[in-house]
Amino acid sequence: MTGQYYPILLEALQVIIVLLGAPLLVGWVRMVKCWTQGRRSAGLLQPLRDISKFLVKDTVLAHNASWIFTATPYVVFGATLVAGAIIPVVSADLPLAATADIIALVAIFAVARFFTALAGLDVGTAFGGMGTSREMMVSSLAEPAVLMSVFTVSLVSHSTSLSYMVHDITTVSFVLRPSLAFALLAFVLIAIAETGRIPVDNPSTHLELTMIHEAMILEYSGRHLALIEWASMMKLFLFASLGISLFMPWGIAGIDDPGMIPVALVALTAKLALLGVGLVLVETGLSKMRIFRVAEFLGMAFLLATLGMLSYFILE
Amino acid sequence: MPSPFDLVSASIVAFLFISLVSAFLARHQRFLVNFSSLLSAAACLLAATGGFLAVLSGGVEAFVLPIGLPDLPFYMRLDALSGFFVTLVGLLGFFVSIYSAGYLRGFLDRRSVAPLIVFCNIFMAGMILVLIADDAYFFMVSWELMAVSSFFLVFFEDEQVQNRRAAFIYILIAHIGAILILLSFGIMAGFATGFESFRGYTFEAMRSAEMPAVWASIVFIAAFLGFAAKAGVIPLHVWLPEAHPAAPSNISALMSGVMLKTAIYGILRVGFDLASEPQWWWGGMVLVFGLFSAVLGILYALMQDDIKRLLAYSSVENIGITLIAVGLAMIFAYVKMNTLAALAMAAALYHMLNHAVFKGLLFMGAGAVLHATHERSMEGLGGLIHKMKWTAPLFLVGCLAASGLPPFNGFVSEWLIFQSFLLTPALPGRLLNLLIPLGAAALALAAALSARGFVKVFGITFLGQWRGKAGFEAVEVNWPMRAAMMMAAASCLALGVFPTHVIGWLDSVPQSLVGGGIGMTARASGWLWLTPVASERASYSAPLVFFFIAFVIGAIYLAFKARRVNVRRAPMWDCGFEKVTPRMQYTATSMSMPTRRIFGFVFSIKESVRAVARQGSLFFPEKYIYHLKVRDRVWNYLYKPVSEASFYFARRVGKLQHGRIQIYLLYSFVTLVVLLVFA
Amino acid sequence: MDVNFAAQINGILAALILLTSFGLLVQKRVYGLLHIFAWQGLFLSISTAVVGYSTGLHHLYISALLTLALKVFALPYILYVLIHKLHIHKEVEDMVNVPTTMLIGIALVIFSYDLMSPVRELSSLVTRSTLAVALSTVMLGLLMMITRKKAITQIVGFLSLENGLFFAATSATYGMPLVVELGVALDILIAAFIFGIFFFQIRTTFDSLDLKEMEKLKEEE
Amino acid sequence: MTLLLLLGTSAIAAIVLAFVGDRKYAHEINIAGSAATFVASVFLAVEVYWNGPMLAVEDFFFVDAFNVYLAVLTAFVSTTTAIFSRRYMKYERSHGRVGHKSMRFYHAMFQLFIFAMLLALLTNNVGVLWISMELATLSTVLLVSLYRTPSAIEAAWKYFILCGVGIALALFGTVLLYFASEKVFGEGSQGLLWTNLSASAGQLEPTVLSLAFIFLMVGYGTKVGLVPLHNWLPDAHSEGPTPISAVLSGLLLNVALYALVRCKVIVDGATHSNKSGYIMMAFGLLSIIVAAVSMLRQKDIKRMFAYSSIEHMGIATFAFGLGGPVATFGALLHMLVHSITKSAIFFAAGTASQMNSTQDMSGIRGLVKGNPLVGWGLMLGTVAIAGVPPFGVFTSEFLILTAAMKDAPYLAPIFLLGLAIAFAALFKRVMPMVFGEPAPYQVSIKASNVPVIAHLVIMLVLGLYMPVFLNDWFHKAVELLR
Repeated sequence: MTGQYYPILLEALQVIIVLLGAPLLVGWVRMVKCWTQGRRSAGLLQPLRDISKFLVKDTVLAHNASWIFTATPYVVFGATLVAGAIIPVVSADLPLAATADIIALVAIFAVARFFTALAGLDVGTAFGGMGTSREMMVSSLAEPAVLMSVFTVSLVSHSTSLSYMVHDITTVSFVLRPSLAFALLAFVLIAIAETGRIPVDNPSTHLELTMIHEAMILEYSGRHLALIEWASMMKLFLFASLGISLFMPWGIAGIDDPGMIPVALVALTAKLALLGVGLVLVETGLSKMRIFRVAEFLGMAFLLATLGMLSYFILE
Repeated sequence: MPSPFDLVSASIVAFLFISLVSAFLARHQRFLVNFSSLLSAAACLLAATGGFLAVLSGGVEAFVLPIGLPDLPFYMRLDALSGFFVTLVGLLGFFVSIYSAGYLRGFLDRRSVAPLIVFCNIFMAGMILVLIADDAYFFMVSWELMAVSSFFLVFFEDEQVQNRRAAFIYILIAHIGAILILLSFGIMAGFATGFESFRGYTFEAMRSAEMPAVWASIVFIAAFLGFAAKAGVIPLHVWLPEAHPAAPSNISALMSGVMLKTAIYGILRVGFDLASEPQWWWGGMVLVFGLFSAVLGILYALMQDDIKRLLAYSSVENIGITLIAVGLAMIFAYVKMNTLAALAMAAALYHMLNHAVFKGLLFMGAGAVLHATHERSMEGLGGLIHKMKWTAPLFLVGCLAASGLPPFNGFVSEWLIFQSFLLTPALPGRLLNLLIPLGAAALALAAALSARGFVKVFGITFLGQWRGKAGFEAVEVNWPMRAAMMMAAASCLALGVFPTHVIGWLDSVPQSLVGGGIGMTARASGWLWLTPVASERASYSAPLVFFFIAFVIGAIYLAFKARRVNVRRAPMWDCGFEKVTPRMQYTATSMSMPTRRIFGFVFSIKESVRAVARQGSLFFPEKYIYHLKVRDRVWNYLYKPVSEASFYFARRVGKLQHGRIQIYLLYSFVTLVVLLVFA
Repeated sequence: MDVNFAAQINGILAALILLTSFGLLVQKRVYGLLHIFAWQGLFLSISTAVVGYSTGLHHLYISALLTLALKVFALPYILYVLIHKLHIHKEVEDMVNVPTTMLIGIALVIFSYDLMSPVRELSSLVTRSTLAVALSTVMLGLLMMITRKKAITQIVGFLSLENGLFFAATSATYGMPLVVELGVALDILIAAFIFGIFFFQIRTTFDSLDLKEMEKLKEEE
Repeated sequence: MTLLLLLGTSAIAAIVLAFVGDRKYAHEINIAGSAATFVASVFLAVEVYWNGPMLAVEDFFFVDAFNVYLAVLTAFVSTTTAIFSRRYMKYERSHGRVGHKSMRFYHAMFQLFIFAMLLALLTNNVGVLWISMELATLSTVLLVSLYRTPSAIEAAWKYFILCGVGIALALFGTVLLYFASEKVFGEGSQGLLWTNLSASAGQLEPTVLSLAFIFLMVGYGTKVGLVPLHNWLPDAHSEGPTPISAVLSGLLLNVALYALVRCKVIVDGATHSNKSGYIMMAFGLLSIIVAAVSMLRQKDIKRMFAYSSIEHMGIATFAFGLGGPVATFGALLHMLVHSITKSAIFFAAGTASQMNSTQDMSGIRGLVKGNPLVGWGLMLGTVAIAGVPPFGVFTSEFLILTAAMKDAPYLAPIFLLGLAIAFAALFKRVMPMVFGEPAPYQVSIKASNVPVIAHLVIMLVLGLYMPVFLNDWFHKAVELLR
């Protein structure tokens, strides 16, 4: 009798996890970072508090901000949330997973970025333009790379539909493959770039020479800013969980066994926590690159991903 | 109930009639504009319906027009393939005709629009004739008819020298292409039976012609290069970025939207239908050309600051993408994987359809901007979104579609192409196996870069603040133009949201060419879900994605409505630096600067900064002058040497004409002696 | 007079014609040219007459007379008058060196002899051997036109070339049909008038008959 | 009967005009004469079309499908040229470029020229063919130098000398021909009748004939304007008055080619080989390439189109050399369409250079604005001559090309290269002349546009629809020539 509601419940659960998990993950990362740097942290919930604060604040728009500027936050948030409703986080048979396969997923993120970039240009400050230009440079190199690395996985799993990929990798065909190794490495590099972390971008800076993402959203305030911030947190969360479900999906609930879901939740939390720690280590270990080193960085990622695909065709 | 062929031929007659009448109505310009646009819109509808029905039924209709040479009448044939392209021509032609009704008004008091209308209708007729021609002679006639009429259209505004230059380059390359096509037809006709009695020229005879593999390959290469010259495949693309900006915008829309496709039609016709003995490397060659065109095309596009040039280069890219799919289809067809071949071909066709629509939309939008501001360079534009309340969103739709973003149509076809890459099994032949991943990589790169390019176009042109002449007020364009753009935008969305129907419709084309189809499997799990092969391989539901994004946005919007905070306007944040002027915005050039840095090796870049010193002061110059020139490397590597060589040869030959009569007599004398000795 | 004798006479005349055309090739003086040319015409007409006599083809007499009238009297006279009118009788042109011209000429004679030998075998006519001479006369005329620098000498060369043709016609084929003969003669007459007009035009526009003046029309560098 | 009428008309017209050629109504007489000739030729054509080939005046004339259509063409083009020359020469006259005597001379010689060509076409006697060819040359020599400018005289002189020498060599060839035929037919004019020669070509002596062909080739080839014998052609075309340029390249070259082809038929019949064909192909290709390349650097408008005539004659020669039904059909068609198109172009070019009072192409600009008919006439004529459909030249080139592709695939690329270069040259030069802003010194003059329009319409029709009788003629001619 819960049978026909099961998919809906699952989807709802997923969306809630994404919505709430994202700020928590960011909070966790910041917390660990404070610890490693010997500072007192603002606590796990600080990002949530920020968001709720922004939501009630007044909104200020520049004089010549057009409807693009006001629409962008909604579009970005909507796209990211839909992406969140597609990536299997706790269970492989996510009903909406079939609506968009991995290529569509990348494209949905691209939509969000497209509008962010336009918003950056809309007001007509030098900062916005700079941010847009840099962001588009990064993305135009990162996007193909991410596509290539996920292609490798989908070649291995003979599918581009996420849930089948996850299912396939957990159950059927996982052997240690060189192609997957390349793909994973590439994916990590790109995930860092895409989510705007050090060494590519620094989410917590407003120095015009270094910032990329922040430069685009510089003019935002109030609830618009809230939506954008939240969306970017979700993006981090989603890339993390995407990596998890593509490269280390064990413990995720397989096709129709609801029983596994609690386990899956625990596993997910553990993995994310670990990833967070790893991320912090990277970010404290490295320093941000000069902007044109980023190109080389991403070029390398692209190369790795292509190598992965090549090696699938040649070696396997 | 008229048959599809009747409709199509009726449309052709209509076009020729319009052009004929317009030639005599040159006195009544204003009437002429409305009349011709209306009629040609109707004719386009006829053609589109005919083509649509032809594809739907998948049948073949043949007809012989008893003119031309008595022994070589005009053979015509309308099958699924021709039908598809006729639909393309009709559809975009319809939009453009309505657009023209508004656009041509801009010329009214400046110059006579009669030639434009006359040649435009001949152009349309020529394109459709090319598609339904069924013998080499008639094909060449219509092909050149198309080329020449468009040549006259390109330099409709003939005062500017650069327009004439563009037209010259265009017609020259087009003619060389035509000669190559003729070469391949000639070889096929030569091998066909009944050459002596003029019967060998029919495509029917060519299909059944038996020829050795070497000749077959020569046929295909010649045809491919010939058509590639028309399609603007790199390195034969140089005419394209010259001709499109030169031509009036409605014409550039047609040229880029459908004329390039007729070349692809030719490649398909020869590669899948006429040429016997296909070789494994044909597909590979097409694929490689496609890859280069896709990546280089978009890279060149990124460097442009003239909207129409940029769009033209992006057409090069999209033709490349189409060729990638075509190449895949040929490869699959060679190894007899009919379903995959059908998938790739469907992707190719779909992409052509999409490109026709969105590129048409974009060129119409560019035309609107030109119409409103008389400024082609983005550096002189900006902030138009506040002035052109309708054009801006419509143009944005075009940009989204062109960048391959869901839920718009560009994405679907790219998705299909990616699918056919990912479904590729291990192929016989190491080279092909290497090609597949590289192809996928290049395609992904091109897709991402095109997004970058269109952010630039829209952002610089419509967003920010006005960069042009102070005090200039752009005004929104008139209704017909808006209406045309709206329809185009709507079809961009429709094509993006209901892919299953489209694929079901065009399925008869791959059926007839590669003997396989994906119409059934694509709709296996309902029209909502596009599943090219099987739902567990890949699935995409455009309607749902569209719906969910819309739903989330709506939900948040309502949630915010429920508890509203007050929104106030303020001057933009100037970092405390008081005098922020529009000149401080990012420009098109500065936007694309990172790409110049990263991919600089692709272009030949001349960059210089010059300081104009202020008298009296050593340190603070009056101003800095930045000069940038980015050119195709192809010019220096391919075209300059050829032309220089021919002129050198011409000088040498000119020496023969020495002027001394004794020398001339000597020529005759020597000729005589030589002949007497050797013959 | 029996056929062989006629053939011998003809042979001698052929030799003389060849000699005269060599003479034309090397003659510098304008009047000299005219005289030699006239001599050539004379030999030509005699040989025509001889052939006609020996073979009893009487229309050859007519063409012999035509030749006599045109080539021996009319044309040299016209030229003489022209030269007198245009005051170019003193014009003596410098030649591109004579020995080379002579050598080339001899080479041409050998060449045309070699060329005509197969044809010779085919023919049954007594005069067949003179075909080679005719061809060499043509060739030499052409050579003269190539090497000379004055309009007048070119014309003379052209006319001696025509002589060669006539000689070929008579010697090789006992003359063309009368229609053709007359037509050809007429053409030559017209040609003569035309170059007459030309000399005046050229003289009046370039005030010299030197061909160096007429090298303007060419592909400019 | 019609035949004599045909020849007589032009002859009489010539004589009449020799006396009244400078009167005001001389132009009209000229037109009337040509028109009458045209009508007569049409009647003749109809006769031949129904009754087949015919011999007349004890075999002196021979009319078959091959030469009758050329005769009609000649008469037609001469008529339109006469119409064109009416206003053209009036303008020249009023601007004092030609005097009284010259006008008389001009008209007389024009008709004489037509007569000579018709005679050359219709006669059955190879010797008379030669004579009339010579006559055609002589009658035009002084027309080329009509303007008495130094360059005109120089051009005429070169024309005279080169063609004289060439034609002389042709005579030598004819003598050899007679030499060979005499053994078969004995003494007398029987031996020079083309009908006899072609009928019993098998018995003629191969060695002599192949020798003869070389002389005929060089001789008539000079008049066809084949490279490297072509040097008189650009000069003569560029310096003579435009109507003469039109008929020279529209008609004279055709007639010379006709003579050559007639001789080729005999020779091939004797030698049983296509050696002559190969020679013609070689000449054709050389002409195409050299002419096309030369066009790239021309400055004088008429000179450029003269080179284009060389190119097209090369194409036709190449096609005749190629042989085979398709190629020969194409060649015949090409002779027709080339002469019609090229004369139209010369008309337009002449008017254009009158408007701008220069033949230098850099000085001619914006014709469309100055005089749309002339501008579009020149543009469309160029489009047509460049071998672009739907004009007739494309049809013939298409057939020739495909035939070349079949029979000589290794020569076809050279051929195509030539076409491409010629195309580039033509468009590069003509576009600036036709479009853009007109030059300040450009005057609009009363030009007769009827001929141009008529020719272009004919070309258009021929490109889209070829009448059946023409097709039959060509097929008959093809039969004759194989």
